[in-house]
Amino acid sequence: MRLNDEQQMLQDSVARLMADKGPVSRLRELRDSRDEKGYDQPLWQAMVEAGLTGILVPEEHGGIAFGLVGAGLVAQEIGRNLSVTPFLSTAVLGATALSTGATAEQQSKWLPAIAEGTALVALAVDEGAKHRPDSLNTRYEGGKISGDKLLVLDGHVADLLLVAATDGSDSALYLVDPKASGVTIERTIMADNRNAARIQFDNVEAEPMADGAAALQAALRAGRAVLAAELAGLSREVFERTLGYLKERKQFGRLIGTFQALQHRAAQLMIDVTMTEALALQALDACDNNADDADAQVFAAKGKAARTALLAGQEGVQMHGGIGMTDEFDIGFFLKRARAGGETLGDANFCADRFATLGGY
Amino acid sequence: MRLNDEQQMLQDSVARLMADKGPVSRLRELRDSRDEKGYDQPLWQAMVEAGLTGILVPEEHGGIAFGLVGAGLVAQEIGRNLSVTPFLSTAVLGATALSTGATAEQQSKWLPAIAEGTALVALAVDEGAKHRPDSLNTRYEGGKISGDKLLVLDGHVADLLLVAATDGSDSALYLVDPKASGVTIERTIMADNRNAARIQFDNVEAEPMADGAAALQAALRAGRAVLAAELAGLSREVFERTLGYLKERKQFGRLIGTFQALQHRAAQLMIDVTMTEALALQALDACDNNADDADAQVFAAKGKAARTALLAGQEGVQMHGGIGMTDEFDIGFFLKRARAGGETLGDANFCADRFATLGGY
Amino acid sequence: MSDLEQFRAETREWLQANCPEEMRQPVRGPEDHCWGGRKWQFQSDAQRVWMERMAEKGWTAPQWPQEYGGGGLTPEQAAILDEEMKRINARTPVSNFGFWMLGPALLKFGSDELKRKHLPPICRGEIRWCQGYSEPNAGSDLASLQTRAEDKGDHFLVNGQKIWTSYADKADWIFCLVRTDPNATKHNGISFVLFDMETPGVTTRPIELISGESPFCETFFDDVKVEKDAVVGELNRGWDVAKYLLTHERNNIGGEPPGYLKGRALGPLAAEHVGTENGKLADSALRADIARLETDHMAFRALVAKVRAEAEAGEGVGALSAVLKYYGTELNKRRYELMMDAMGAEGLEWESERTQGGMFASEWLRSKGNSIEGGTSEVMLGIVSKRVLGLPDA
Amino acid sequence: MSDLEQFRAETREWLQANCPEEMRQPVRGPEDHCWGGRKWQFQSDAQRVWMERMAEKGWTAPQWPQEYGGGGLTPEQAAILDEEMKRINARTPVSNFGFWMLGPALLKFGSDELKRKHLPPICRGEIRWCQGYSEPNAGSDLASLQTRAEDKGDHFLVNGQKIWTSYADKADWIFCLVRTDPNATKHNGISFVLFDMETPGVTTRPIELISGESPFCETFFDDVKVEKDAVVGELNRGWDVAKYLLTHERNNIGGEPPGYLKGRALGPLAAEHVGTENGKLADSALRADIARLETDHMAFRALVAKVRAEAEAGEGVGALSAVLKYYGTELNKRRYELMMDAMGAEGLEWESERTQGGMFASEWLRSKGNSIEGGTSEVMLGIVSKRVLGLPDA
Repeated sequence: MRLNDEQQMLQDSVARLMADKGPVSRLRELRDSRDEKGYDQPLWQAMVEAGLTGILVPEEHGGIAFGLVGAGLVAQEIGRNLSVTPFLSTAVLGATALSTGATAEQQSKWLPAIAEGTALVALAVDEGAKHRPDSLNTRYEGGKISGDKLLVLDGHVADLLLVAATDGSDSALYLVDPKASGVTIERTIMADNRNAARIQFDNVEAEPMADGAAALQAALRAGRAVLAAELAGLSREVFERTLGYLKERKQFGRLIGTFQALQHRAAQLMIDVTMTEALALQALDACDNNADDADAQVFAAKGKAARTALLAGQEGVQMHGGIGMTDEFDIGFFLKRARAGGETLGDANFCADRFATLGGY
Repeated sequence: MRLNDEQQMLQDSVARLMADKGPVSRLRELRDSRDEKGYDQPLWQAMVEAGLTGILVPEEHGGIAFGLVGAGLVAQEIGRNLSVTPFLSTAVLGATALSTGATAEQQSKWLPAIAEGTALVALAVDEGAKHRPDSLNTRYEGGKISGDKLLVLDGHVADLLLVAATDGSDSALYLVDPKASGVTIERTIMADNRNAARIQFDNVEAEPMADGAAALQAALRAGRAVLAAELAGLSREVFERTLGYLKERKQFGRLIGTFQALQHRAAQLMIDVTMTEALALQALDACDNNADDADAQVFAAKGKAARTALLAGQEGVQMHGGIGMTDEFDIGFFLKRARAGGETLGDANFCADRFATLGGY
Repeated sequence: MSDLEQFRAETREWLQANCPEEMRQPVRGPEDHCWGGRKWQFQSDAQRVWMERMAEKGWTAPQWPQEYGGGGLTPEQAAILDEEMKRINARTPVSNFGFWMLGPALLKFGSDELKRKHLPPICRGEIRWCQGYSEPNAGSDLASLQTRAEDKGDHFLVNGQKIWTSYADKADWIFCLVRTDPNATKHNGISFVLFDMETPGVTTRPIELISGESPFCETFFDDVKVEKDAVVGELNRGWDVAKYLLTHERNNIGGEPPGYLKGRALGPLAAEHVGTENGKLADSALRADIARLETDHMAFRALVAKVRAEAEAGEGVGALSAVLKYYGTELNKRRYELMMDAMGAEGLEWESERTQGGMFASEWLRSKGNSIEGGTSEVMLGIVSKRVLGLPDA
Repeated sequence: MSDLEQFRAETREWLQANCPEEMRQPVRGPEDHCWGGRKWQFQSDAQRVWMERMAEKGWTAPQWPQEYGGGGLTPEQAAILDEEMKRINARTPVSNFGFWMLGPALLKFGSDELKRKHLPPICRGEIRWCQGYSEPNAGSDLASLQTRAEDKGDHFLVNGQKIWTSYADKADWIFCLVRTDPNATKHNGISFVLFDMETPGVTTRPIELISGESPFCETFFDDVKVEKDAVVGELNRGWDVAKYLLTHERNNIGGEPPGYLKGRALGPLAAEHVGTENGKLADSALRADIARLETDHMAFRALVAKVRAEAEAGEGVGALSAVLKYYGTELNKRRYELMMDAMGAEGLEWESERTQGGMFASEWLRSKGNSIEGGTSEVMLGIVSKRVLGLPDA
């Protein structure tokens, strides 16, 4: 697919915004200052003003309803800059879940708040080392939820928790107030310096959705597709920084970019990055159009993006040599995010497994 | 492990023998003449005279009992020259099975015949596309065997068939006369121009061994270990021929061996080949010493050898360019054998599966 | 009804009326392809009739100008014709290197005279062309070719040897790179010339491949007389034509496997051979490998679609064609390796009816040539690193 | 009883009597290692006692000559000591770059005077050494180093900057490559010199790695006075010493993972995190990847064993050390990637007690440096292609 004019304009303006207000140096500042919120509040405010928090919120709730391709374009630039925002948790996972499955009342309460930037939302799905959304131990029974969650992105700052639980037959999302009695939240800082949380629910009051099962599935699919775009953007950035280094670093009296073995590896990396970008956009578009193979495309895109981002991070560090190993230099941040983003909502193996099942083998 | 003097002498003499009497050109001759037996009879005779057919036959039965390391050294040279002999089927699989599990009477009848070169033996295990020795459909009941086999190496020229069958509880080997009533043999020529056969057994008289289950397991293990050595030898030969070509072929006004991308790939291939050789010998030695981890070593060796040989074949053809694609040139024979040998007695995935199971995961 | 809708309706009607039933059957293999040419033996009357009827409409080369025997269709119309043909499974009426390679070269570089002479017989399926590029000592380094065309006043005298001339033994004419100025630097002094394969001094010999097929030949030129006006484009500027065609050729690679795997999904095929457990391939490593391959293939298709969309928007493909050539062929090789993994012993039988004479192994072996012919993977990566990434030479 | 048997018996008895119980506990992490040196703070009395007792026997450097403070053991005796120590889990009493690097260099290239001066304090754990090789603009291309040592008659004056000086902030002395002849060609004119890190003009600053650790430093020399007799080997021939040590260093890489994975099998570890189905890892792709890795690792170990056996038989290792360095570090990187795959979210927690402050991610990140430090993988492959395969330069 190619971007239409509107999408192209969005991409250009988001690219400027992220480079201006959310560059990698902000991630470093937040880390070094041990920021309590753990996300870039001025940037988030700027995104609110630009309407980006409402990119998936329907217009009747104050959003701009730009579709997943739009959200993916934002995510690409987030990936390029490693901008630290609750965009994925709130504007993608939260908005998708609520607009898909919430009751009219729930929507009216929360969707405008997301668009206006007055509420942060966090999705609590994972319970163990790996993403296994189909075998949940968290139970919903008689209006109450009990269970332990981890990797709840932005969970310690959220105003609303969407908790995946099973009522014995279906897995669905339930609304939980983070301040409700029985909720214990522990902020966990991950290797990529992003926020996640471990949250325990001990017989906590929870509100069902109109269709919480659909909400869960839609949020996961949207999240994976948008993450694919973020990782594609990250990969592109690492590739370009590395290519630049190949053109400027001298060793053995010549630019290291003249070494054929590195040239071929750089070319192979560029190809992987370019394919990943194309696939991510195509998968987002397939979701927007509810294409028959949208699920397969999303699993392919997320899996491919996870592998490409990791490869880019690995090659990026290796080709930078010693300097790439230092914390002072930025490339390591990308490697860390590549792995954390690759893991989130299902790693490459998880995606391959689902992709194969959809393919009938 | 390092070779002792005796083993070193064996290797040297076998290397001379195979290069003299069993070079790749003989494989081509046999193929082009559509030889009925499909193996190199003069070479086999020379191997009989050198005692190699009895390399795994106990001395009391006229063999030289050189152990699996010895058999592996022979196989390495077979791999380097693509020599076409029933060494694997008869001297390795047949001799191991019989000396492990046959009755004294069966041993006295067949083992000297193997050593003297008067009998060829073929092992019939596989029944479908893939090697699955633990789920056999061939049945042994009331002294009779029924079932369909394929990939029976040298099956159409064998004087004795060792047939793997289940009696409902155990899988074991049984002796069957290829001329017995109910046996239908179809010679199948494989992509590597070796002989295999499809054999149907329709209620055929079969003779049990003393311990046919142990015989089957021992034969499979020995066969895999020896095949690993053959594929290591093949890989070494492909690597050396390719390295030679890199040092002689000019393109763009320079030797192609000066291109760094090819240099690095050649170095990586050499490393894989060298490791494969070391692992194959170590696994053979582990079998000879009945080491605790001999099974794991054999699965590792066969799996690694299958992958290395295929990589060598692929890189060999690619680095030779167009000429490598022609039948006139020998490199393609190695690629074909790499795949066929890799498939025989369990491919790399089969070996990895077993290796993982032995490792407890 | 818009013009295009009307064109579609008429095309559908015409195809319905004119495409013989037999030509609407799926192609079973290379033997069903109609190559055309003087030596061509039609497989059936239907094949001949279909070719002739399409040629008459100019639809054997739908987008070539009508004055040269083509259909004069716009890209949109050509796309509709293609869709309508696919709708009824209509086979390609005729095709060979004249359509794929020489035609585009002549349309871009040829004189009006050359176009008038050569394009109509191609469109009518009367002349089958082959390509004379590679030489034994000029493989990847194509421009180092040695075949010489000496200027003898009213003609050239061509001497030398070509290799990898596809189906040269079956072709009528050859388009050929020859050195017309031995003193010029490597990429200069090459011309792109055309001559009849029946010209005295031309001999050709098929090369057997490791796959058992012989689609290529060695071709020898011994004092072959070639007319002076048989040069396409400028004298000594043949490299421009060759480069254009190489890029054009690479654009045609869409990464879809040919032969047995065409239109067949690898996963379900593997399930037939390897078996399943709880609905998943019994060989779990193979399952992971196939899923990774198919994921990469989906990514590749997304890239191809993007490049095509950009090309249609006039952004040009350029060096990206090297990306497609490289990745498409490597993907294809991986696919055949996994096919062989899946088929095991059954894929390895060489001389048996079950495998149609070793079709599986043969296609697997043939795929190894994909990353060599038309520019090796190494050359493609070199082009990418220089022309796309802008990495400097040593 | 043979001499060796007797040696074994005596060694066993001595270790039993002298190795404190606390020093027989498995090492939990780098914090348990005894580095020695002037600034060293012993973790416990046991650590100090164990070091002193072993030093007294000369067994901190078992094979070094007794006259220089070593144990004077034969290789066979040293192997027995090693076995006996392993038998009771005895920890290494003390170790640092003095043992690993400077000692071997002095023994091969040093004057008797230098050996007498420097080896005994190393053996006694009194002086901790660091290595000054790399410079900001001389990474893989080590020989292009710029740090200058100017001949001032009775001393050198050293100016310049080193990077990747391991634990320079904790070391007492440095062995250092400096340029003593700026007019010589690149590999000539370099000398291998020794000086005290407390010499005026030496400053050092730790570098934080992406893993969060700071094992390396930047070290600056500003008019540092170095004695003329502090040169190891010949003046301007320091490259010979450096090359010898680089090869020596690479030999020490056996491909066994350090840290958390040391002695831990990846498969069962993955099973704990990922779970199993029918006794097999629930993530079948991961299972295949781990089996392939462990297969390669077994092959690598077989190669290491073979190289060691050949080295013991006097056949020399030479350029094969580049093979071991390359493959061992790449294997290690693959292993950590799979560990992270297996541990998923649990491996990614950075600031938590559960992960001991992000130990898993930290070790994963640290492993990326393995293929850079001590010669990059690319440099290793270059050495292999040139010196083992004999491939020519462009």
